[in-house]
Amino acid sequence: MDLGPHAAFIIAAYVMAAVVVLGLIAWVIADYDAQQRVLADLEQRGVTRRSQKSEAA
Amino acid sequence: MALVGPNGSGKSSLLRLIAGLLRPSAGWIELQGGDAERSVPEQAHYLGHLDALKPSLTVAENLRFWTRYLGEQTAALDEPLAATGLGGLADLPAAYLSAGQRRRLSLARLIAVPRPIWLLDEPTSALDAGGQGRLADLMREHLATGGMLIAATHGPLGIDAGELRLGGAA
Amino acid sequence: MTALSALLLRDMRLAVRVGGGALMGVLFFLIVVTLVPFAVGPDLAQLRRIGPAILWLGALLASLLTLDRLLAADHEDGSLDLILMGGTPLELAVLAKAVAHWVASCLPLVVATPLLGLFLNLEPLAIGAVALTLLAGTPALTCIGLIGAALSVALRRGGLLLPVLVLPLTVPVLIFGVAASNAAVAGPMSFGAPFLILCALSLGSLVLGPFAAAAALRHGLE
Amino acid sequence: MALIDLANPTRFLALAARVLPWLAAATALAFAAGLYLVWFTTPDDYQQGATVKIMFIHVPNAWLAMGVWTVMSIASIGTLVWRHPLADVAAKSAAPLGAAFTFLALVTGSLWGRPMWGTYWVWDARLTSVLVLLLMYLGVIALWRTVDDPSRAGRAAAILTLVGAVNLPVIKFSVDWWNTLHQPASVLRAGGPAIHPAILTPLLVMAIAFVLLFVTLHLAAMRNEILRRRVRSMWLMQAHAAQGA
Repeated sequence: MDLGPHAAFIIAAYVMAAVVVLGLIAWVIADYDAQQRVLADLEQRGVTRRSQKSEAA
Repeated sequence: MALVGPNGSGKSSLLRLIAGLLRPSAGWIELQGGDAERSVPEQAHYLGHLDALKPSLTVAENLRFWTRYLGEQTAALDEPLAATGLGGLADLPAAYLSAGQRRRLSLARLIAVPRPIWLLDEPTSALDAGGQGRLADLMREHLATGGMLIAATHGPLGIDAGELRLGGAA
Repeated sequence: MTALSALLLRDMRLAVRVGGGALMGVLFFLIVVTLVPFAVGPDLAQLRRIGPAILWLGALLASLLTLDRLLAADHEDGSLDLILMGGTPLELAVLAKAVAHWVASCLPLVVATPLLGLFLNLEPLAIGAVALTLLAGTPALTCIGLIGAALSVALRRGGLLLPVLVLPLTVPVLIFGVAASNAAVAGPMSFGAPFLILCALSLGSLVLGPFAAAAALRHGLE
Repeated sequence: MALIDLANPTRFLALAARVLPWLAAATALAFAAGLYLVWFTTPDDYQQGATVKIMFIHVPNAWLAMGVWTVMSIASIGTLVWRHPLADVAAKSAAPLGAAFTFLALVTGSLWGRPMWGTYWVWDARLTSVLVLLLMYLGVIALWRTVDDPSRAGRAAAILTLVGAVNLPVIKFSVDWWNTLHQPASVLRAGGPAIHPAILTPLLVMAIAFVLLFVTLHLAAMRNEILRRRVRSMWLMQAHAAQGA
């Protein structure tokens, strides 16, 4: 599977693709964890949302 | 000292003059018994109509900035926040505060950084009954520690204070 | 010292938060540089010749973009009054704000220069030269802009006054910035001469800017 | 599952939690198949040799760059016309993904062009309009980042997105015209006269893989945005609750 003279560019393209895709996945997961942490902290402090209140009432 | 008088009689201007935010065309401002090295504005707190708070910063960040900028590097924040009823809101971005809460956060700044002179421009505006009671207590405490207080106000201050009537044309 | 570092830290944190102006400058720089080939045409040789000039003009305008908010924002919410009453001298406080603005707005421009250099088909040497001259020249732009910001705050005249006041003052910085960049590539003279003058301009403005801005603020008090 | 049922964020979160693992698995599978086909079965192009392999990344991303703006435009109509509560969440969470795919299309396009043109960037008509699209993506993201209140920002971004959508063909036409004005049609043939099946199938598989990736990431990003709005409403509740103090 000889990549010919421009092998560097092909590999660079696929590496760049991997970097961007993995970056996106990592960003989504990190953002999810961050929001969960803040939510848990707020709920632990007893702040309830209106809709939760209506469900509870 | 309560500054009273109709609108536009120069109450705010006098307060800003003492705070060094206005240039007197003649005369000078002097503080007897204050710290000689520090200028009058450096020994005064000014609470204007604007609350000097950044909406994108949290309550704690706002207060910590002002305490560090105005000189108290290691002041603990929870005591002033508790005194102004903002104890539970430390991590809340200031954008979500109501007008009354913003005003109380400014008050917390006055407590966190002890300075002898308090210059209050209509401090009771935007404060509800509870807030005004709390303000009266804070003012009494400040006076008890030998501090000086000049407040421009329309209604009663809730504490006994001398009265300086400005622009008393009537 | 911590009072100034507190101010520096707060300003940088504000620039990054939602509503802060940090990346606006870079985005404007990117768009301005992308527009030029549409006007000038995609001829790579021509773009290469005027590349440094385009990058410098883009950076100059981008750095001015967010400058008028530098003092106006604090003036509008009352922070400026309290900064005036702080223990630290006004000159240093204003300098701290200028440094925060430089880090939040001008450093990203320098970082973005290599990417934009590709669009203008500049060879690596020219890209390096432009980035270096921008690094040396943007402090001057910020400090001169600081004077304009202080004047426009003191005179209550909003943002439009700032560019008109400041742009003539930035002409030397522009001249030596572009001259140094071109000298590095094809110029008759050496890269050193204009570059050193550029650094001198920056150092000078680091002193002149804060003093003039502080004076403008003090005299601007109504 | 009518669209209206999805309007309720809590139900959407439940659906997302259920569907996301499956979608992620499907995406991984599609990528594995695509990459296998690309690296082990496709012949080299008679002109470009092995560099045609870059096309399998470049073309799907270029399609996706346009596709995501279309998704954002539909979501914008949902915000402005049908007042669908999750529409601006969808639009806001799609923008960064669209920008990333557009950036990837640009980078791979430049890398693909490098062997032929000798420079990383030639103001080729297709690449230039993708660049303008990237600037529009960054503009919408910048708009989202300056306004804190989601509903106000949502409506503003929706209008900008729709205006952008209307302008895209105009930009495409004017850039093409601008390009032919100065240069003979560039050599970069994305489509090629007739794609040989050996190249077409991997291309389609890779395209499906990238679309699946987008759907997965979009769902996850929407979930994050809903959680972010819950945090915001809880902050409001917290401030309101403390009002009495």
